[in-house]
Order: sequence, then structure tokens, then C-alpha cells
Amino acid sequence: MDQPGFDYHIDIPGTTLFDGKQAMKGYALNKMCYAFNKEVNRDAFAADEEAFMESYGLNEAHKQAIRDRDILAMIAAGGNIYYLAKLTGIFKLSVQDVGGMQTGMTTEEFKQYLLDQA
Amino acid sequence: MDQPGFDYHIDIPGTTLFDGKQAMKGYALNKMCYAFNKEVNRDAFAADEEAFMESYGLNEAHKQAIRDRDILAMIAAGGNIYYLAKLTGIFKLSVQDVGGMQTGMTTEEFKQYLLDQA
Amino acid sequence: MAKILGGISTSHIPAVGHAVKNELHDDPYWKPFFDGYIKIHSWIKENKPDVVINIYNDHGLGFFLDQMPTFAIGAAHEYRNEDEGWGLPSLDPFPGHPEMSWHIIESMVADEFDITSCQELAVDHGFVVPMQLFWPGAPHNPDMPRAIPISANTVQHPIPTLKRALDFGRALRKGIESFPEDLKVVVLGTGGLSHQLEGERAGFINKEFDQYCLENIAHNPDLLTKITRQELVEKAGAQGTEFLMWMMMRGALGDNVTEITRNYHIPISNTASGTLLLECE
Amino acid sequence: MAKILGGISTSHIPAVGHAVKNELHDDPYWKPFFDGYIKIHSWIKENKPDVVINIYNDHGLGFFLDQMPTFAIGAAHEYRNEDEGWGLPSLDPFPGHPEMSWHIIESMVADEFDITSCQELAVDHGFVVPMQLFWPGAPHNPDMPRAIPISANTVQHPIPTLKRALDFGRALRKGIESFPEDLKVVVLGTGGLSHQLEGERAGFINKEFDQYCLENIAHNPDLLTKITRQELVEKAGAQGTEFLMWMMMRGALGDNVTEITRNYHIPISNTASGTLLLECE
Ligand SMILES: [Fe+3]
Ligand SMILES: [Fe+3]
Repeated sequence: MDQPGFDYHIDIPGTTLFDGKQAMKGYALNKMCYAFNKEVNRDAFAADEEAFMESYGLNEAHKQAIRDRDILAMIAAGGNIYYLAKLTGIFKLSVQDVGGMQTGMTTEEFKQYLLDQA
Repeated sequence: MDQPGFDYHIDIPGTTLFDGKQAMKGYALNKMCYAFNKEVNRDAFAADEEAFMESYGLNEAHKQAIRDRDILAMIAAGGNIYYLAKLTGIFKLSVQDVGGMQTGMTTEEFKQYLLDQA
Repeated sequence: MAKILGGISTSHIPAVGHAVKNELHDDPYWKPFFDGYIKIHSWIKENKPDVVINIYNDHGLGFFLDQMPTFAIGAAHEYRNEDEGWGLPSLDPFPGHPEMSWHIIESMVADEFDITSCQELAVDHGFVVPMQLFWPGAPHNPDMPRAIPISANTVQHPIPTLKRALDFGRALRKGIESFPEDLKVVVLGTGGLSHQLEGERAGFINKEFDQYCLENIAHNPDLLTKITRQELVEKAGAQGTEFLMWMMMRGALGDNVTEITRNYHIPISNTASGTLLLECE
Repeated sequence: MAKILGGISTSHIPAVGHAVKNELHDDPYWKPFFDGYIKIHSWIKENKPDVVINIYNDHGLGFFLDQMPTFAIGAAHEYRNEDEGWGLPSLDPFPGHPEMSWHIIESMVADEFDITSCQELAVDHGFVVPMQLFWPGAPHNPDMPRAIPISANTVQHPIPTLKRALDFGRALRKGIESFPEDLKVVVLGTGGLSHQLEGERAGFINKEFDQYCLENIAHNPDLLTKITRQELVEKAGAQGTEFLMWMMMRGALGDNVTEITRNYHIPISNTASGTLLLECE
């Protein structure tokens, strides 16, 4: 068994494991993002971000991270990248854009970073 | 292991085990009945039974069993008693009414049958 | 560390909710049933558990056939009691204990139980009726513990084996006891005993088999794992498979238990009702 | 009786769907990736499986956190590919094989796997991209087998252990092989290899670890069960946990397999992509 105590997870720098603790923080945010599977919800969000966030009961940390388009803050607030990807899709951000935003690189730098690992 | 071959289940007279075979037959019927958890769907069914059944894709065996208020036929057509209970609730049938209907007793006879097992 | 005080099993017949609401405790039909809960009330008053793990089976409210889990564990801040289709008024939400839920889920998945975690879950009479029976006025009883629902599949065959149910309880015990806060925990197992709602055999009750289960569950639960699921349907009735919840509860209580009280009464609605309070030694 | 011909593992990167649609097979970025599938196409043409068991991980389309199963098995007549939020056109539904699904579920629940059965399930790129790679034009390829999706949780920790994943595959094998019709079955394991989408470590790739996994999965899969889930996140990246699907597939192939082809290429999108075709002996 690899989880001896109440703290199940090892510290991996630059990595936030989406476990129960994160899930408890982020449920409303993730639920809203899950709703973006449907076009009608994507359109409603685009039409009025604040009203849509409010209708899903997002807290201030969730909302501010979204207003700031700050991916790392969304994750810190309990967001799960699989659901957040549906939100970043609305913002027309590619996976490499999102990678760059989180690592302080431009998208081109981030793409080169990936290629360099070949 | 208690299921040696492809036929997993022993024959128990008067009992239809809700297994995969039954589930494959009854999915649309059970899905409609699950929707009756919500009042809006109960009202829509009450207002137009045929249209509501059609909207859930019920087959003719499902529909005829419902038109006939025939519980045994609903079960034979793949209905699961837990979901059907929500439908019989709409018909204002008690669990003892439903018991009587399936066993060929009046409700009073069925109640007495239960008491006699004490 | 958290400590399991004991377990309480009980039938969870919907009609009980109605009888509670209408205060039929002294009605001749209901008195032999409600009298079975007097000692349980005193035990709860004495012991005041902080957390109640409520092992029940959903009846088509919280889960549908589109995604039917074998074992589901709630991990929500609260659990809503919703309309099951009969238009009955719903109770107020039951506060949860998500930190302990996640601790249990971590422990049980590590122990190779394939849990479905539920961060949102509507709970039906299987969960609610026992709460009303044990904590009158629930969830507003001042002694109401925080709740963690656990639901096992008895709707869609294949259902879990009696052995898997007992082993589930044993793994659950490990998960609860390793929780680092000093909390007192009671485990419920709700459902059963023998009954059958559907088919030409509707109304089937089996006193002899129920008594056999009641005789053995406290001190010889492994014997009961010899019962196959098909036998369970045959002998306990199609809905008597809810006895699986009693097995899950039993597993969580450890090897040695003391029976504090027992009640068995035929019939309540279509069901042979049973209650058992087992205290951990 | 049904017979397992072999297993094919592959990455399932969403960008592949786009490349397939735009026929980028000879584009310099894509060629080293698509070249890995040539031998797989011949093998499929030669062997013509009747059923494909597609072991993948859902990414937030078919399941949400309200009810997150550890292991889910589809038991539907067909599986719809739905919009995942990017507005991409969806493929037509994939025909299922519910009779075999139920047979497998019966067998695995009897063997103490706590399955969530899914009679309705929307499938995402994790399921669809490998189908497009192996059966071009899917689901309308004339050789398209009937499909059974199996999804394991990699979204919400705790995820299953590598040992449980391998054991799942072994129990799955037993369920498939006991199916009484003479059907040829291929098992897919989709996802991986190393990649990470989130956090300051986004873009993490680990060639050495991927090669270690590729070296050992065919002939020494039990060795890989020594890897803890935390190590897997550390060494394969947060989304590299999808390697669990490869372990599940591997378990279904029996003790002895022959490696027919292997491909490994960095990067496709953010991912170290890998493919492996193992034939059962
Ligand atoms: Fe019940
Ligand atoms: Fe993936």
C-alpha cells in the first residue's frame, strides 16, 4: 500500500494531484466546466460570464481565476485540467497555449521544449 | 462461483431476475419510469400517456402492458420493479394493490396472505 | 483515531416514513415494530456517535441503469433527500463528512475495492427511513451525526456476492479506524429482511431463513458467505437481497461483537422487518 | 468459445482526430507517428476480429465527479460519440455487443471486481481516436468489429493501482474466453505514454521511463506492478497515469505474447506517443 497515513500523496514539484482535497475545493468550478460539453452552455457563458459563474455557485477564488484567465490559479482553486480544458477551448487556447501560460513560456517556446525532449 | 455457464441464474418460479437479458429488453421502459422521479414528467405522462411513451421510445410490448395496467406484462417486457413502482404510484396503486394484481388476489386477500406468514 | 462503536441494521420500508410522520407508534399494527427501537434509542443517547456510515441500497433515485455502480461511497458536503416519484415531502439535507469519505475511499481503493465516489448524491428512503428511526426528527435531531452514505447495487444483477459484501465491510473498518481524528462512528446496514415485490411470487416471506441469518450474523458471518446470490433470491425473495447491506455492516464491526437488542416482526407492508444492534468489543 | 487474438495499445491524443480528418499522414510532423500503424493495419486485415474491447479512460464526457467509477463496462446496443466541448463534429455511433458485455460483467462481479455497468455511455476521444487509427473511416469501415468500451478512472485520485489494473485484465480474459460463441476478440489499451497537461511541470515527458514500460510490459508485466501510483504520476506525468489502460489490456492477453510491432515518438501534441501490438500465443 502506497499511502501510509492521512496524507496520501508525495510532493511532486509543479504538479497538483487532483485528489479528494482538491475535489472538495473545486466541485462547483468543475461542474460548470463539465456543462461546457453542451454548446448551449458554452454560448450562455460567452454571453454573460459573471451570471453563468454565479448560477453554478462558483466562489470568489474560482471566479477571479477565470476573470484573469489564470490556469494555475484555477488549478489551485480545485479545478481539474480535464474539465478546465473545456473552458480553455471557449477561450480558443490550444493545449500548447495552456502549457506555455503555466510554464511562463510563449507557445512557440513551449512547442520547442516538447520537441527538444525527443 | 455460482454461475457456471452462460445462463447464470437458476429458475425460481414466479420470479424474474432482473439481469442483463431483462435489462436489454426493458431499457426504454425503465428510463421512462426513472424520469417519474420528477413531478414535471409525471404530469406530462398523465396529460398524454401515448405521447410520453413515444418520446421515450417504448416498444409495443412496453406500451400495451402500460395501457393494460398489467404489471406482470411490464416485468416480462423488461421492466424493473423499482422503476415500475414510480409508475404504479402515478396509478395510485399501493404496494399491496400491486401484489394482489400479480398474484390474482384482491388487495385485502393479499394483505391477509402477508399477515398469515407471521 | 476514529473508533467504531457498533452497528445497527434495520429494514427501511417506505411505509415507515409515513407512520413516523403520522405518529402511529402506538397503533396496533405498528407497535410491535416501533418497540424494537427503544433500546437502540437509549444506546444512541448513551454513546452519541459523531459520524454515521449509512450502508443502504438505492431504489432508483440516486442511480439509474445508465451507470450502475456495484459499490458507491458518498463524498459530498451534504446529501439531499429527493422526491422518489410519490410526491412525498423531502427531508432537509443531511450534512456529510467528506474528509472522512475521502480517507475511506483512498484506503479501500488501495485495498482493491473498485469504488464509485459520489460528490453529489440524492438519497432515498433506504437511507432516510433508518435515520428517522434512530434519530427522531432527523436531520434536525440535536444528536444527529454527520453522515456518509454507502450504496450497494441490488437493482441490477449481477449483484455483489455475500463474501464480497462481508469483505467490503472489513476493508471499510480498516479505512475508518485509520482516520486520524478521535471520532465515534456507528455503521448502519439497512434493508431486508425477506420480501419480494414482483411476479407471481410477490408477498413471499421466509421466516425460517431470516431467523437463520439473524442467528448467525453476529458470531458466524463467514458461514453466511456460503449462500450464493441465486439462493439468496430464492430464500429471501427478490428484494431480500438487501441482506447484503447487513453483511457489509457486519464486516465493519470486527471479529467480536455483543448483541444488545434484536427485533423481528411480520409483516410491515410486504416485508419481514428486522432490527439488530451489535456493539463492538 | 470466444478467443482473444491479441492486444493493441496506443496513445489517443485528440490532435490525432484532427490529423486524420485532414489527411496529414505524410506531413513531416505526423509521418513518424502514422508509420507506426502500418503493420497494425495488416494484422487487423489478416485477423479480422469480430469484437473490439476498447479499454480507455474517459476525460470528462461520459462521467462526471458526481459519480466517478473506478472501472466501468459498457453494456449498450451502441455508443454515441458526443461533443467534448470543442464543437468538433461527432462520429456516428459504434455498435455494441451487449450480450458479451453482460457475460463479462457477470464473470467479473463473481470474481470480486466491483464493476459499474453502463447501459448508456457517451464515448470521447480516448475511445474514438484509436478506432479511427485502426479502422480508418470508423465506424463505417467494413471490417469494423462490434465494440465494448471499458473505462478506468484516471481523473480523480485515488486511481486504481497498477496491480489491480493487471488483475482486472486477467479477470477480463476469463470473462471473454468463457463466452460461448466462436468470436475473435481484440483488446485495446489506449492512453499514455508520458505527458502532463497541468501545472508548472506541464510539458513533462520521460523517455527513459516510457522505454522501461515498453521493455517490460510484454514479458514482465508483474514487474511493473511494483510502481506505486505516486511514482507513476512522478515518472510518467500527471496524465501518464493512462498507462493503467495498457496494464489492463496486457492482463487480458495471457502469459505469453509475441510482439508484432512497436512505435515510440516524441512529441505528438504534449505527449510521448507509443503503440504496441502483442499477439497471443
Ligand atoms: Fe429496500
Ligand atoms: Fe488521454
